Amino acid sequence: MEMKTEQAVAWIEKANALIQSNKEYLTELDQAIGDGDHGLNMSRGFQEAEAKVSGTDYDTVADVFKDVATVLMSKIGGASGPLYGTAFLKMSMTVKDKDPVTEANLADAVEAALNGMKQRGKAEQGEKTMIDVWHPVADFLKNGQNVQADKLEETAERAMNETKDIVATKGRAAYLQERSKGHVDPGSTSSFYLFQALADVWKKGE
Amino acid sequence: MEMKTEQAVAWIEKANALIQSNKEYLTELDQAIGDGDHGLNMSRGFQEAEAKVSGTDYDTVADVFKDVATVLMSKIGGASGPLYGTAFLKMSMTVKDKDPVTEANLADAVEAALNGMKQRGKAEQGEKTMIDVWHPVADFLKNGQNVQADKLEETAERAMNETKDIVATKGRAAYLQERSKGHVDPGSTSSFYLFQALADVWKKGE
Amino acid sequence: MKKVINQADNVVREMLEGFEEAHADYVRSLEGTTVLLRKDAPVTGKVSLISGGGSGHEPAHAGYVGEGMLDAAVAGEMFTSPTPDQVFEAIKAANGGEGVFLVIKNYTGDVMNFEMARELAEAEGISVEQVVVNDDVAVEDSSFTNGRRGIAGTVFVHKAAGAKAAEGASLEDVKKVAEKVVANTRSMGVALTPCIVPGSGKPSFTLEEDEMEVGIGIHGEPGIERKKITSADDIAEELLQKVLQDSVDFQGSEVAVMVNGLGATPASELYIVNRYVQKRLRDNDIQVTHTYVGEYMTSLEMAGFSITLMKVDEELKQLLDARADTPAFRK
Amino acid sequence: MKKVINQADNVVREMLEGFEEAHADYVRSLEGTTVLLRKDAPVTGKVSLISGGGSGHEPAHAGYVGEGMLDAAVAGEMFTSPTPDQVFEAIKAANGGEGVFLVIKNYTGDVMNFEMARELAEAEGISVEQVVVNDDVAVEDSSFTNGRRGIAGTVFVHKAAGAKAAEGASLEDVKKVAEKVVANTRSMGVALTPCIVPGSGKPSFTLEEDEMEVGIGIHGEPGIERKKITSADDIAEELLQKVLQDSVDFQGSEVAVMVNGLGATPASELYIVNRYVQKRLRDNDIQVTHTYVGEYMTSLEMAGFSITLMKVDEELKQLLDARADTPAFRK
Ligand SMILES: Nc1ncnc2c1ncn2[C@@H]1O[C@H](COP(=O)(O)OP(=O)(O)O)[C@@H](O)[C@H]1O
Ligand SMILES: Nc1ncnc2c1ncn2[C@@H]1O[C@H](COP(=O)(O)OP(=O)(O)O)[C@@H](O)[C@H]1O
Ligand SMILES: [Mg+2]
Ligand SMILES: [Mg+2]
Ligand SMILES: [Mg+2]
Ligand SMILES: [Mg+2]
Repeated sequence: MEMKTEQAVAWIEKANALIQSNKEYLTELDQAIGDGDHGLNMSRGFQEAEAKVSGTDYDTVADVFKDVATVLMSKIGGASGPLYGTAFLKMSMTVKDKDPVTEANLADAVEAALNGMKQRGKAEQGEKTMIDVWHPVADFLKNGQNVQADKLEETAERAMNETKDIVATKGRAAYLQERSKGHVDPGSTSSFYLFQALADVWKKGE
Repeated sequence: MEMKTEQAVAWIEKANALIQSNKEYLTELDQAIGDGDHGLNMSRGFQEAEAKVSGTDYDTVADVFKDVATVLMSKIGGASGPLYGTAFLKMSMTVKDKDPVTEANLADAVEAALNGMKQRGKAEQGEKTMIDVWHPVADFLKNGQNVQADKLEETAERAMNETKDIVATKGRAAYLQERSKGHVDPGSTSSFYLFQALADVWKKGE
Repeated sequence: MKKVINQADNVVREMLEGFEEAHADYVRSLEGTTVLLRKDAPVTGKVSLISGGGSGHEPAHAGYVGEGMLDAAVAGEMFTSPTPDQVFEAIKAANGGEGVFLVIKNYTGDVMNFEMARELAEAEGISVEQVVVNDDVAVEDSSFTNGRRGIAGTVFVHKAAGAKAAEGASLEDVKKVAEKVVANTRSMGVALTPCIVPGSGKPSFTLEEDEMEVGIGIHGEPGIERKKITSADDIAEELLQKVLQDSVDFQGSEVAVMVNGLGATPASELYIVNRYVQKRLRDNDIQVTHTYVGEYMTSLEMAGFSITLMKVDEELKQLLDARADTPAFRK
Repeated sequence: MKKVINQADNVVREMLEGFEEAHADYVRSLEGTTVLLRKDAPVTGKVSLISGGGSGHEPAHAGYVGEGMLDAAVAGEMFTSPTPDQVFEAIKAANGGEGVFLVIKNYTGDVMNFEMARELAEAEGISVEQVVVNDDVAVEDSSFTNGRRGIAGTVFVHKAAGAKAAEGASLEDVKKVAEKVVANTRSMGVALTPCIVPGSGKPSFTLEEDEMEVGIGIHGEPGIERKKITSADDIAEELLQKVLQDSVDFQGSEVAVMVNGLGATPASELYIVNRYVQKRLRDNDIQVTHTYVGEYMTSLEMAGFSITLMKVDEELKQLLDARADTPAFRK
């Protein structure tokens, strides 16, 4: 796939659709091991992000990502706001001047996003955070030649599900210690939706 | 019946027993149309009154009543404290120097109590307060020659039950206006126990 | 019953002990009583103010003991007026020689117990005056009944009459101010949940998930009307209308406003109510000079709130502005 | 969900509006933001203090804006850290030229958002320093995790660092005091009921009638351990033990105590807890110099409380005694 501004916008639209329809589920997940606002936060942020990018004419994918970053950063709040904001900011910086954005560019962008998030949140893989989804997805994109959209979605989904067995050491769930086990991480779930949406756009562009 | 100090003390003991075993019921009645403390108030007051009179040697019935008045006044609180306190104070004053206390003396005492309570609480008969029990009982005692204990109890019981249909115009139940209808008045119920106890002592003395 | 208590019978005593320890720079207890006195009581050269009533309304009334407000507070059992002997002890201990003024909320029990105490005090030659607060407009006033309840508006009496006393006013003048407050103050409340008296352990009434009791008192008594819960603005409007349509003509005048939490309602919700109240009064040409939002007169852990308006003149404004330094009210 | 609100989405905005109207003599809002500033901000000649966090903890943090405490408070959505742009606006508006000091509660979200704001401000040449408050001993501290939560002890930081700033101390010295408070403050809480975030409408967890959650935070997160409710004294003892056995050695020292209500617990119960705490500390040769009982850092309508101890030295005692004049804290 090659990503143009249409695809970038479609990604955000699709991601928003998934988040809105899973808003309550995300909140439930966050009630179990967090403070019960993740669905509200993501819904608020992506609603605004979609409204922004759907209503704007863009020259480059980098510009789309930059706007998404700004909106998420100023609308989500909590832990996920700065993280998703950082992710899109780093992606925007990475794909600057790339038009169209190739698969290789996207792989670089996701890796940059991952690194930015790790730096911002000081979490490593295996701590039961959204990093646990971004990490394998970044690896998958980097290693794959001609990656398949389905595989991308599968990778993210598996990673999300694997957070269930982890004892959290970062984020609010860490306060629960052993009691955090047995629940899927909310942020990993919203990250899964993001990559599910990407896979969807990808398929259409294939 | 003639009342000596033994009977006076027995009256309070019996009244206390009835109140303790109906404490929850009195509170329930007060929850329906008041503030839910009548059982607690009466239980606290009569517990102390019984403890006081059971542990004291008395020369006269008037002294028993005086102690009961003082304890009730300083232990019950709320609306019923000053009223029951006043009742026993007036009874004590009325039977001063009467030994033994005759039925006629007791009739005078209850009438004095009623008048004292009416003055203190500014309620008349028919306002859904304990006055609605004291009034017919006072009448009954005054008019009867050789009154029977059973009839005394019946009179008090009927009067208590009749408070159910009244719309309160005094006490907390008055705030409920029409909604106060359909519930027996808590203070009338505790007053019924008092006269039930008196009837009981009376029967034993007959 | 979910309560942080030890034995139900000890709640009032232990609460008073904990209160005294928390606020030892303001109050001291009167040995063997449920009275909390100003630390420096009796204060000479001024009329002494005493209030009290059943417990369960914290911070009322001990929270208002201090400079510019009360000289003593008398606590009864939960929702039960204190007895005459306790009030009498408070009167004797607080009396600084200029007379004692009693602030009584209009409940049969409170009125009777305080008046009996007053009789005892007068028999000992102490000058005592009183005011009976009846700000709650929920029930129509009527000369056949014991009249209206005293609720959150009582705090305005403490503040204004307390400030007047602090100025060195006579017992008569303190009474005049208190009566002016009572004549110009109207309140109305609503409950979203009942409360539980520790000794009884049962809720005072039950409400469905979507119901509220309008016209609630502060003792867990049922209100005037049970309704479906509506929006904050609609509920505030309903209470305000009752207050505004009552016998005080607030139109075009200046008012002090109190949005009082009954216990469990978060401050955030009280502020949302306040937002509406301010807007509504502004739109109706009523000028708010003083606003108080918080828990001033509670009903244990009841969720709900009341709205109080007091029409103010220059004297009342100045008395509200006067210095007060108590655990629960400072100016 | 029984709440006095209009639309869930508007709760924070409407609450802030109602707050500003109630406390217009203390605060003003910063147009287009969720920031409440000291009315006279920016105050020149002193370091400016800013705190904030998710809403739902009222009176924190806007209630502490005023003389001797905060210069600005930034409100996020319910239980959600405010975003960097809001904090950045607060920094710019509050900065009086001597630098800005951020009081951050230790939650990943708060730390990230405030730090990003700090980066934005530093890029514009504003000196910014910060402290991260982590007084909650419920969870063992560990370098592998994000550490402990900041809860009610945060108010001691506002008070002490605020007083230091009011003295005209440098940014560096304000920071030192804040760090001293953090190093010497430990808290632990318990919940009897959950709370409900308006937007979600569902309780954060469920508890049986006889259960409590020990080691609760202030965001409706489940606690550390679910237990049967015991007596007030036993619960207080359990929390106190955790606090006393933590890394601050309180033995033989002087302390400030805070018994903080989480929302629905009546003041009477907090005083009952305070009674035990004072007795227990006295019996253990720990001298209480300052006591604060009330709702300082809440969790919406949660029933429960926390106990905070701060070991104090001469400097901290003097800073606690210094003048403070804010809507929710006066000295
Ligand atoms: N340090 C961290 N690094 C990466 N992700 C994190 C970190 N802390 C938390 N998260 C993610 O954020 C999610 C929670 O987001 P959200 O509920 O919106 O914020 P908050 O925890 O502030 O309420 C968690 O499920 C987790 O995936
Ligand atoms: N004015 C009055 N005159 C006579 N009895 C009254 C009056 N007001 C209330 N009562 C009686 O007092 C009872 C309530 O007593 P109690 O619950 O102990 O006091 P409170 O109403 O102060 O809580 C009522 O049921 C009623 O019988
Ligand atoms: Mg969350
Ligand atoms: Mg009662
Ligand atoms: Mg009562
Ligand atoms: Mg959150």
